[in-house]
Amino acid sequence: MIEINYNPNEMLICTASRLMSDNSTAFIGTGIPMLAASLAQKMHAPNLMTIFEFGGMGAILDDLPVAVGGRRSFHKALSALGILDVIEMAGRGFIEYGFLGGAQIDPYGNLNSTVIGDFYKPKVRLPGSGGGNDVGSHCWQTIAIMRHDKRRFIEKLDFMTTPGYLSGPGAREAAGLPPGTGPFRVVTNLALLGYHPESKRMMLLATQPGVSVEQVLENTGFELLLADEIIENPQPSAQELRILREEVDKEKFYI
Amino acid sequence: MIEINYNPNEMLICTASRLMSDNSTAFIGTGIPMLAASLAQKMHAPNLMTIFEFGGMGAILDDLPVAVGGRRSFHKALSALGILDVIEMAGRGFIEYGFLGGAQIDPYGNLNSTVIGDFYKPKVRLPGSGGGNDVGSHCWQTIAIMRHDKRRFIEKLDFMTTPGYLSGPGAREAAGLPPGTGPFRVVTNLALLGYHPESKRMMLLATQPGVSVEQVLENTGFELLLADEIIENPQPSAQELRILREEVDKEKFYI
Amino acid sequence: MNILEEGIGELLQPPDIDAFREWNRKKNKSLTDKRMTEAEAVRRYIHSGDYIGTELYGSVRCPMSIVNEIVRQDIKNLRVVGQGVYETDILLAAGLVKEMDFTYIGLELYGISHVIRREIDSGRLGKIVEWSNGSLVWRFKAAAMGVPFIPVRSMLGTDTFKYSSAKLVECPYTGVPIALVPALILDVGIIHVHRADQYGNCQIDGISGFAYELSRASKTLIVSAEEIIPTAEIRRHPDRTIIPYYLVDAVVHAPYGSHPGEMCYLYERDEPHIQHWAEVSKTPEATQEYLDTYIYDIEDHQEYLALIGEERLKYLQDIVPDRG
Amino acid sequence: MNILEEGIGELLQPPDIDAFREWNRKKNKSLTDKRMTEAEAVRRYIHSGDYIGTELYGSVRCPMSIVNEIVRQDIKNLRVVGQGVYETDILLAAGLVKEMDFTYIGLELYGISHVIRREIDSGRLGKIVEWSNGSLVWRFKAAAMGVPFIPVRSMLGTDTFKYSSAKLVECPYTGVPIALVPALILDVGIIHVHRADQYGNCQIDGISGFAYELSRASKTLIVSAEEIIPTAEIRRHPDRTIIPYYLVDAVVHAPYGSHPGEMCYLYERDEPHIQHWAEVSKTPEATQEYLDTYIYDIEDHQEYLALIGEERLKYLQDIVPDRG
Repeated sequence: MIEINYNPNEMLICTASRLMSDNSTAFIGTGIPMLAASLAQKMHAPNLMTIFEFGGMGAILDDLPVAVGGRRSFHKALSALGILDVIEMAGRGFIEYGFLGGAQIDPYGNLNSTVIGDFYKPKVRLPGSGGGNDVGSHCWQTIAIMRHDKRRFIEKLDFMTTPGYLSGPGAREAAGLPPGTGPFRVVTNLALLGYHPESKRMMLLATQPGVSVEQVLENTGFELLLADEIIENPQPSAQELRILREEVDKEKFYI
Repeated sequence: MIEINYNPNEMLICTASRLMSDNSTAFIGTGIPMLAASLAQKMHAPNLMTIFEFGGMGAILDDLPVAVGGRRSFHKALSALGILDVIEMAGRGFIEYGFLGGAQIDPYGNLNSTVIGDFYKPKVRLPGSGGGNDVGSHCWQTIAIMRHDKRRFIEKLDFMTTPGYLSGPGAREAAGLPPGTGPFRVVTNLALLGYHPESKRMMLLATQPGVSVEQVLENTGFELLLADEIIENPQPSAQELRILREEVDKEKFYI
Repeated sequence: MNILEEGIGELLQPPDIDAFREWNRKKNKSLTDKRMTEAEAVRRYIHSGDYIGTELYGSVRCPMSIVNEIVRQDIKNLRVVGQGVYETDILLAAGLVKEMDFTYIGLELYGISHVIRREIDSGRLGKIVEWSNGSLVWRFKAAAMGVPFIPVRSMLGTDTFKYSSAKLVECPYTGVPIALVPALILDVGIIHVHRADQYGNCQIDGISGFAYELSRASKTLIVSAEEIIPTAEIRRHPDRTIIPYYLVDAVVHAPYGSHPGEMCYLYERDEPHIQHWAEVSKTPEATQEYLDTYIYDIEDHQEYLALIGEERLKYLQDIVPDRG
Repeated sequence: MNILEEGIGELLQPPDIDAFREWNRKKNKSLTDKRMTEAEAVRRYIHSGDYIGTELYGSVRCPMSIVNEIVRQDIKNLRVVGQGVYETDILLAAGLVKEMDFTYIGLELYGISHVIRREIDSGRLGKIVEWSNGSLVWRFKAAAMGVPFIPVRSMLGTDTFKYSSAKLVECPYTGVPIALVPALILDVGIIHVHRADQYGNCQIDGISGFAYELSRASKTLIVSAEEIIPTAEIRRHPDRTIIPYYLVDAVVHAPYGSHPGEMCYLYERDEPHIQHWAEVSKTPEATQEYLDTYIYDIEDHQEYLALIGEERLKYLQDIVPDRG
């Protein structure tokens, strides 16, 4: 076996990228999702339909977008209208995957990107919802991309910006959110996580290469369910790494 | 005095045209309003901002529009988007005049363009509201253009398609219609009519040349108020007639 | 929500946004060649009893080649959202329309529709629910947004409201009465455009009428286009794509597809033809003869164009004026 | 209307549609030359305490020449609708913002805003009301429609709802809970476009972000444009006029008006400049120095461009790739 050198960030991007299937529609937020989408288009999903918040739809990600409204987000796109068109597209159920980030996540996949500490006297004022809440409300399956530690994976959020499963089974529907929607995966530097089909609580599905289940549990601030079989994610392939480094982020914005 | 030959239709068009002031915004329906708007642009109101229902705004009426969505309705226009943009423009209070037609009108300026007879078993099925109700609801001042006879000017409509003053003073506001809006003038082959500022009932302001007040009253199926001073409208000028015949309706669609 | 008043019109198509979402989720998102003939598009996608809408404004950009094919295939019991002119008249004349959400059916400068009265009298057109044009486009917009209703200040205080299925409520922010209209989801939308690629990415020149909203309110969308263009051309001007491919199920190449209506910048209205219809539609016999000549006895749109004649079509192009 | 739940956020700008209508009625509808300098536009139209919004998406098509002039004229106590990046950061850094309807303030890939925390701590930024991007554009849309509210399925069940001024009601058609958000009417909207004529008819290339809705939700609208074009050119392509003249109060010619942001098809982002701001905005001292250098010590946008330098600006043009 050939030893391959890569950093945890690269592993994270590859894991997210592998979740993006060809011919599916995916709402792409700033940062890692952009890298993952570009990698996916160049690897296994040439017709991944990327949707960027301010109007770009079906872009070819020759150059890595650095802003969700930049021209790279609608480069050679199929359609480039406004934010309302994108939000409405999600509202009508046309967007399968929504890739999201956040500063905190709870066992039900709810996300905080608004404040750390008290709302009126915050320790840290975060960027806010932006399109996050809309994506979490309307896309069929949301995928959160997070750094994995105890301050971020917590039992109770300081502020619930974006809905996951709210307080548990049935809560989304009771709140009026579209039936059948909700969190699908969480991708971190340590693991790939999903949700228990009944309890809707977060569940460990796979660890990143070289990471133990114990490490994941230690870095999670709430009780994590374990899948019956927990696999180890495959390492980034040499091809993934080459494309990621030489083609996706050739300007070295992220990596 | 030179004798000028013209038909009642031409008189009607000239009367409507004179109501269109330069630099005002006017919603133009099919038929007479198109002729009047074209004449106004060529006479006294070169910057009359014509608004056509399906998106055309600020067109130069070189050729007479024959359909509210035809290319003549946005020929050399300033803007040509969709119907929603136009309806919203009216909704936000940007359209001063709305020119409307109808098969029946009542003393409060309410209009019927839906059915003659019973709704479910109509004697005549008319074209329906189209944009009429929207114009009557949202434009500041509506101007109805009608043929004047007892079957059309009636006490009680078979169907109220488009709101005038509804049942009288305060009724529009009570119904939720925007304050300050309502019928302004009625232009007919016999007369120019307005509304009493308090009672909101229709009032005779002027007769067409050669028409007596009695003739107007005889052809009106309800009690008509009379203005303190009832003038006679000036005849079409030679210039108006020439432009109308040679430039406005050069294809002889209407005249 | 406290309802002050309700229209008595039947809700012909319930605003079931969640079912609409499920439907849209299953729609094909891949770039698939969707080109097909009128005959195939209509056979596959329009069925007896469907709730349909043709997008147009006056006799402009009418999807006539598709409408004629519906008549040819004799698809009955249609429920139709009726902001229509010549094309809806044709469907009515063929006796295919059972129910209507209605705002305007007429022949513009040629006045009222003659066939609608016959269809009401015959009992074939059994239900008419009233709306205004603004209310209809807002109903489409609500569906496009993915919400079950939208507030409007049209129809208030009138019989148009009474015979609609709108509801009157008190605005929770301002306290004034306001109408709510239900989202309108079409089984099939039909739109004629200037250009489309094989996947259904569409461009329209000039005013866009109801196109944006109706395309997004349709479960199935049939597009006919004057011209099929390469996708590379779409990608060079993505800000011109008013209808993106994922909304579209069938792409039909239809030059002069709006005839006898106009297509701005390409060809003008065929005024004598429309006048002819206004005249013959006055009697059932002449109507039938018209339908025979221009639809039933004709194989397809190509044969229709041959019947109209190259010279006439060329003339309609030639009289298009310069943009200014 | 039966309200199930209400957000506790204050309604910073009430949805008074009737007052908005009265205002719009009085707006000038004639074709008037509205060209003026940044200084004049800001002096005439933006006042202490005004509720303003800058239209942009990320560091793209930002109306920076106008924002810089607001800072130069030191117009305080602004109430701001905040979907913003660099430009809102600048207003906050200059201590001009008192209240915000908030959805996103950050520096995109450079992370959180450093100045907002200082403004909250200082007490100058006294009120923040939460929303999502979707809710904000729908709030603009409601104002554009001329209705006091609009239903949305965003924010439901979250603290974003709780700290907003949305209301939860039961849908009268489907019975499910749905959020209503109030129309958002701006005192002043500020938009940067590719091209405008002297009257304010505007064209935008590429995605249009919030432009359609925000322009129609503004009582006063300041437009800056890369290029001023003849009205005849507008009239040749009226379907490109996303913002018609009647909405616009001031037209400012501003080449490179979005710098350091990008303007698609014209010039790219000035990445080092944005990085520089992300760095210096970490401390009050360096922030002040930045504001001095690029705004306070500068006369106008021409001088700003001279400071950035012709070579740099040329480079940002040169790296724009082909459309494909």
